[in-house]
Amino acid sequence: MPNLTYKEAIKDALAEELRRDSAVFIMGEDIGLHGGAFGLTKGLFAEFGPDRIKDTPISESIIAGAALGSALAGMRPVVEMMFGDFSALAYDQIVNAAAKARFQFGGQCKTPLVIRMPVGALSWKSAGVVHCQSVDNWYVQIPGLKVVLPATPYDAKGLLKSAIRDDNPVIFLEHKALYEVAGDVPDEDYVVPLGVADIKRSGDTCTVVACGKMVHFALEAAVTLADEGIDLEVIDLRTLKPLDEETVFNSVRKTHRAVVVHEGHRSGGLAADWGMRIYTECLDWLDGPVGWVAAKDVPIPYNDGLEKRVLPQVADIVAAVRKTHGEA
Amino acid sequence: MPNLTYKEAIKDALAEELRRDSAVFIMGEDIGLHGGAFGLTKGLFAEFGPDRIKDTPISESIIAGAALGSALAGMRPVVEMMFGDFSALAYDQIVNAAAKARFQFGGQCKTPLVIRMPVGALSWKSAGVVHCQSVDNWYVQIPGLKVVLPATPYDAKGLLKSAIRDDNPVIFLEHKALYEVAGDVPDEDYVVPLGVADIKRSGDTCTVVACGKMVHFALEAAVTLADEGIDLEVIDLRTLKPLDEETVFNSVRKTHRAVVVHEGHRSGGLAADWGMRIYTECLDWLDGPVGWVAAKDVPIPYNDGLEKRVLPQVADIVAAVRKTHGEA
Amino acid sequence: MVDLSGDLLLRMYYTMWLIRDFENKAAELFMKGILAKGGVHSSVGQEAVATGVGLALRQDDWISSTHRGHGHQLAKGADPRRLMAELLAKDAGYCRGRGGSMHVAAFEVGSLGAYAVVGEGVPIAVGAALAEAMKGSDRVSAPFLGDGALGQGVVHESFNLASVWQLPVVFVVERNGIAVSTSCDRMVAPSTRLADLARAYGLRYRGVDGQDVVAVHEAAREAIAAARAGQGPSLLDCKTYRFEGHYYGEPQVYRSREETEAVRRMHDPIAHFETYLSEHGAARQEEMREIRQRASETVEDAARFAQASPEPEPATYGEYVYA
Amino acid sequence: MVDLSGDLLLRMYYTMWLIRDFENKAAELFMKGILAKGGVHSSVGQEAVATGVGLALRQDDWISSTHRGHGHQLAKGADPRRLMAELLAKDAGYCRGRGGSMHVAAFEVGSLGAYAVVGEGVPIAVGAALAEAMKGSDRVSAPFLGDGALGQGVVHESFNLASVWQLPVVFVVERNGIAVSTSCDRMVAPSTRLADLARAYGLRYRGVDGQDVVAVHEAAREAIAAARAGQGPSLLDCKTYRFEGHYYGEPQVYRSREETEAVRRMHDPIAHFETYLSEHGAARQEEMREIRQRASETVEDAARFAQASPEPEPATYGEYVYA
Ligand SMILES: Cc1ncc(C[n+]2csc(CCOP(=O)(O)OP(=O)(O)O)c2C)c(N)n1
Ligand SMILES: Cc1ncc(C[n+]2csc(CCOP(=O)(O)OP(=O)(O)O)c2C)c(N)n1
Ligand SMILES: [Mg+2]
Ligand SMILES: [Mg+2]
Repeated sequence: MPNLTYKEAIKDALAEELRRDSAVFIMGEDIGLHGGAFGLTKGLFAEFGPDRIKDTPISESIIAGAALGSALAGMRPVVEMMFGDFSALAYDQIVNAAAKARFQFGGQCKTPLVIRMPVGALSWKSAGVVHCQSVDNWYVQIPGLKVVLPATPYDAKGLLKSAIRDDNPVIFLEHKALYEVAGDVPDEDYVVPLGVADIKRSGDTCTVVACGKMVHFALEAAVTLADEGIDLEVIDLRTLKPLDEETVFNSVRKTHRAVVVHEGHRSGGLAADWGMRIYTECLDWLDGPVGWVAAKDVPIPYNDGLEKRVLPQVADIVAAVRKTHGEA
Repeated sequence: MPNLTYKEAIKDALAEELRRDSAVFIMGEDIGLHGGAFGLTKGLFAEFGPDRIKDTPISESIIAGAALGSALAGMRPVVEMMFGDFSALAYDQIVNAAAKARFQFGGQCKTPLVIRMPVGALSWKSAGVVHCQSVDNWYVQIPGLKVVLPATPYDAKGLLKSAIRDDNPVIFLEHKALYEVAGDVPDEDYVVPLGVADIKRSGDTCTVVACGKMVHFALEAAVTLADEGIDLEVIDLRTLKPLDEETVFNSVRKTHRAVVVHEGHRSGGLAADWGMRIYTECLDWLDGPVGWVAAKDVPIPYNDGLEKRVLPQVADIVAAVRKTHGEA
Repeated sequence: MVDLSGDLLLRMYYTMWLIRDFENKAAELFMKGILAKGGVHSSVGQEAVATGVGLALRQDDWISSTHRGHGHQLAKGADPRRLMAELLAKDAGYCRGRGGSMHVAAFEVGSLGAYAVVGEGVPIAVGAALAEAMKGSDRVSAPFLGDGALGQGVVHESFNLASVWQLPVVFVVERNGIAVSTSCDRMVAPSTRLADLARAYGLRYRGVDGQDVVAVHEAAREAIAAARAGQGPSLLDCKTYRFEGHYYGEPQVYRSREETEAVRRMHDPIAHFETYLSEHGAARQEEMREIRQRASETVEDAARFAQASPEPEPATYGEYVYA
Repeated sequence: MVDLSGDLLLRMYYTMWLIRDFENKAAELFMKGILAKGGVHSSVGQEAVATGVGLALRQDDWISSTHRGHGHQLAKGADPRRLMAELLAKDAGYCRGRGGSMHVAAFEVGSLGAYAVVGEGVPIAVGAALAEAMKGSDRVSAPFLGDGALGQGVVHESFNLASVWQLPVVFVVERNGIAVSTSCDRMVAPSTRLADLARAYGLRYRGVDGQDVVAVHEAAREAIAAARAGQGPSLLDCKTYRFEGHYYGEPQVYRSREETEAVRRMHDPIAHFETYLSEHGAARQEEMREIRQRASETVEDAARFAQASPEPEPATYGEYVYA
């Protein structure tokens, strides 16, 4: 199986879907010849040309709105937002228009629309407060949207294909810090279904629920903790909405312990949502409190020393897991 | 003490702050002679004139952005968004600019800015999917913002005065269904501090944590449940950020049971956040699972029969409380 | 000048009455508390814009509409029964009671829907035009927007995208001079300088008397033909008048009753068109009476149908969230 | 034509070199990995716009800036040490390392800050102008924006509000023809028709050669004087050139090296100004050399200062979230 980076896997998914279905096209800023801010569309312009790889003006709102309109009229647009943070400019079109269109029109239409957004912090090359946010819960809380965040090249490709083939608006988050991470990706056409979590590491003393970069941090924590006899089960949610609760609950019912980890801010964030679900469904199985690891309620600083204190680190996961075992 | 409606209390707070401080002004759509979509500024135009009660074009983004700019230059703007839902158009200015300004500039400036937004469903006169949302967690999850939602006329007036005097961006939510609710409001100048919850009903067998209209639903539920010997303690959070956790935790440590109730959608919503906090801090005090009452993950329908099924009702709170007592 | 067949003129006449009767019926139901749902915005006074544009479009062309959109839907060919049923939040409504007046769509006749958020439907119509251009069809897309909507940035973004991509869009500005209580002349600088704005964006511009259905229709035909021929987008600036308050029952503190009365008297698009029809010998009095009667009966039937229709089944609340 | 004192001309010359040296120093530190933080965008080639406008403003006037804003800050009088320290994310930086290049502000000299989100700073400057108008001061506000930013709806909303409220704003468009890799001429219809756009909004318009600091300055003085006198907002359309890639190290697949070289050769605002100074006998060669030397030393000093400065204390991460 070829070894590809997360970035290459995404690009391949785009290319294959563009080839497979003439209704698929991409629009976004500097995605043509330039290949996108992170190079995700590099080469696509040469193969598919300006009609299907559409450079846009810097107008996030019309980008999202026009994509939605084209979806209502039968196309399958894939939008690239240069940074997830900038989708704030398109928030109305995404949450008030796209998310609700099918519902408010009583099922008259479908909205096959994917909005790709790089999210999360880079640390080694930070760009500050509006280039590093985890915007997951700007969207998870909105009925009608699906939200995806892959952690590996395999999942990235398979999930993106599912997203493009889905008839709903899908917010497809890509973690910037994972773009260069490599992994095995099959040559054959495959999809990873939306709404199905994946156990990235099997273990039986504590479940860690995470997504994106935090999955890798959890796997690192697992290595540290293995020496202490703590055997982590790491669940990569992959799709943040609809959520695969069953995989989480089954794991917790097996391990009797859980830590929820999310890169977003603690208040109003997704870690709390996952934790509350675990408590609600698995209270009687739990042998300790659910650990809660999230970013502090502080904007993400430009300075990386400060940034490290704001965002969850491997050590925070390790500490939280220990605490579920009654250790200080 | 005069008996005022929530709406009158808000208007009085605006008028008194406009009189007290010449830096305070109001801007928004149709707030002048017309008096605002819900009549909240009626009469202010006559007293303060067009310079301080500023009608704007239908441009939510520049409204928020210009308010922010004026705050940075020394004014104390109060913005009226016609509906909370429309603040989606100003999302970038609010979450990427206003919320972060003081932080990103390393404390060089203050941002005394209030954005008032009517939120929530009316039921008896629904306006559908983009006029009824609880947008609380569009903002609670953003560091740098404060978020307030009063449930009574007394709190509305006192909290709005605090918000206007605060040097941070405050999202001041007003529940449309409460505008005509009356209550005692002192004549004298008073404030209700931000960040302090209020026990709206003392009780000792179960704590209900709520805000806005749900406080009233919880109080109704308390009447029903009293007959069953269940004595609810109803906590009105009043400020959703920063959250007064201590009042909640102290209550739960006393009652040993809790139900969290929020009008927003279940996924990624604030009820989960509150529930997770209670579990995290009070696990050993709990005699039963924390009840979780929230809107379904469905947009708010125009038809009110459907709407009732989507939004939390008194009966849902009653049922959740009974469940914390081990009853089906 | 385009040639307007007698049949077309009569269809215009019918459509204008259909819209007016529909609006007045909705007002009546609203006042009686039968249509006690949400804000309902009357387009009475603006019938010529909806009609002139609507009848210039093919059924497979697209429109997007606004909070004041009943006329747009009817002129595009929507079923009055299903439209009225939607206003009454009934299961037989176009949106099965989920959307209501401000969110009604009729995809079967090319309506991408009304959008309650001011300006929100404009980019969506641009997107539909993009889709048609990409598919190589000759369908065009006509977003309706108020002059207040010119305050929304996304409308400007829409003008730009339609222009630089040369999309088959006809932007129809219903310039009634007002937004709720606010004078657009005073609060929306470009609303009275739309020719300059169009020039800045490279949009074809036509300013017309929006009370003159024939003028609107001719300008729309021209703009639509250009769009269909791949000659790019146009902006149609239709000066019109809102006869009623912003919504049914809105008190109108910002204008006097006399002012409103004068507007109704001087700028009635139907009266204007009746004169035209007589002067051009296009319809006899009796014919007009019959058409008017037919419109009125259609609306009565729609109201009866809608009132008799059942509410959506509460248990179905979760439908249509996802496809 | 305004009268430019010799002293002012020399300050302009100094400021242009200060900006250029500062940018090149930042590039050097960036390439060495010392300034290994975030995207840093060089304004080399655009010095005349920042300088011409900056020196026309009073210190208590406001500016808001963009991702390409070092020049704006310097021309407004910001301390090069604290600016460079901010680029290096140091505690002595204007924002104590929290903001960085794309979020640097200098309130002490009237900078409301750089805003990394394209167009985001424009409404904020309009708001500052509103504040000054309400306070009855005579301060004006000058938002800088790129031509790409004309794609953002909020910029259009800003034009409108400044116009209908007649606020003391001077919109300064740095029309370098490009946005990252994208030609604004092709992608932003109004960017080449700004006079029409200004007319649509009722903004006073002046188009100038942005490589000619004297022309920029004169136009800015006029616009600022009008704003200060309560005569409302202006749009300054400054045709300029971006000499470097979008950010340091950006590969520039969209233009050839020859093209860039030609632009540098033909449109260098400093070379242009040197000719002007000589021709007008405003500065001797030696004087110019001295000034240049002083600018260079200031930048070296700033770089040394910034590099020697400590990082912010990690434990202070929670500061400044709330006032
Ligand atoms: C973004 C947004 N802001 C405010 C409103 C409230 N509102 C509904 S209609 C309207 C006026 C619209 O004016 P215009 O576009 O001229 O249309 P008209 O009512 O004249 O048909 C306003 C402010 C809204 N629906 N959406
Ligand atoms: C809203 C938003 N979209 C995209 C970006 C990424 N971006 C940064 S600078 C830039 C180009 C801006 O072009 P222009 O306004 O012409 O300024 P210039 O770079 O030419 O100085 C883009 C697209 C951004 N920062 N903000
Ligand atoms: Mg109007
Ligand atoms: Mg540019």
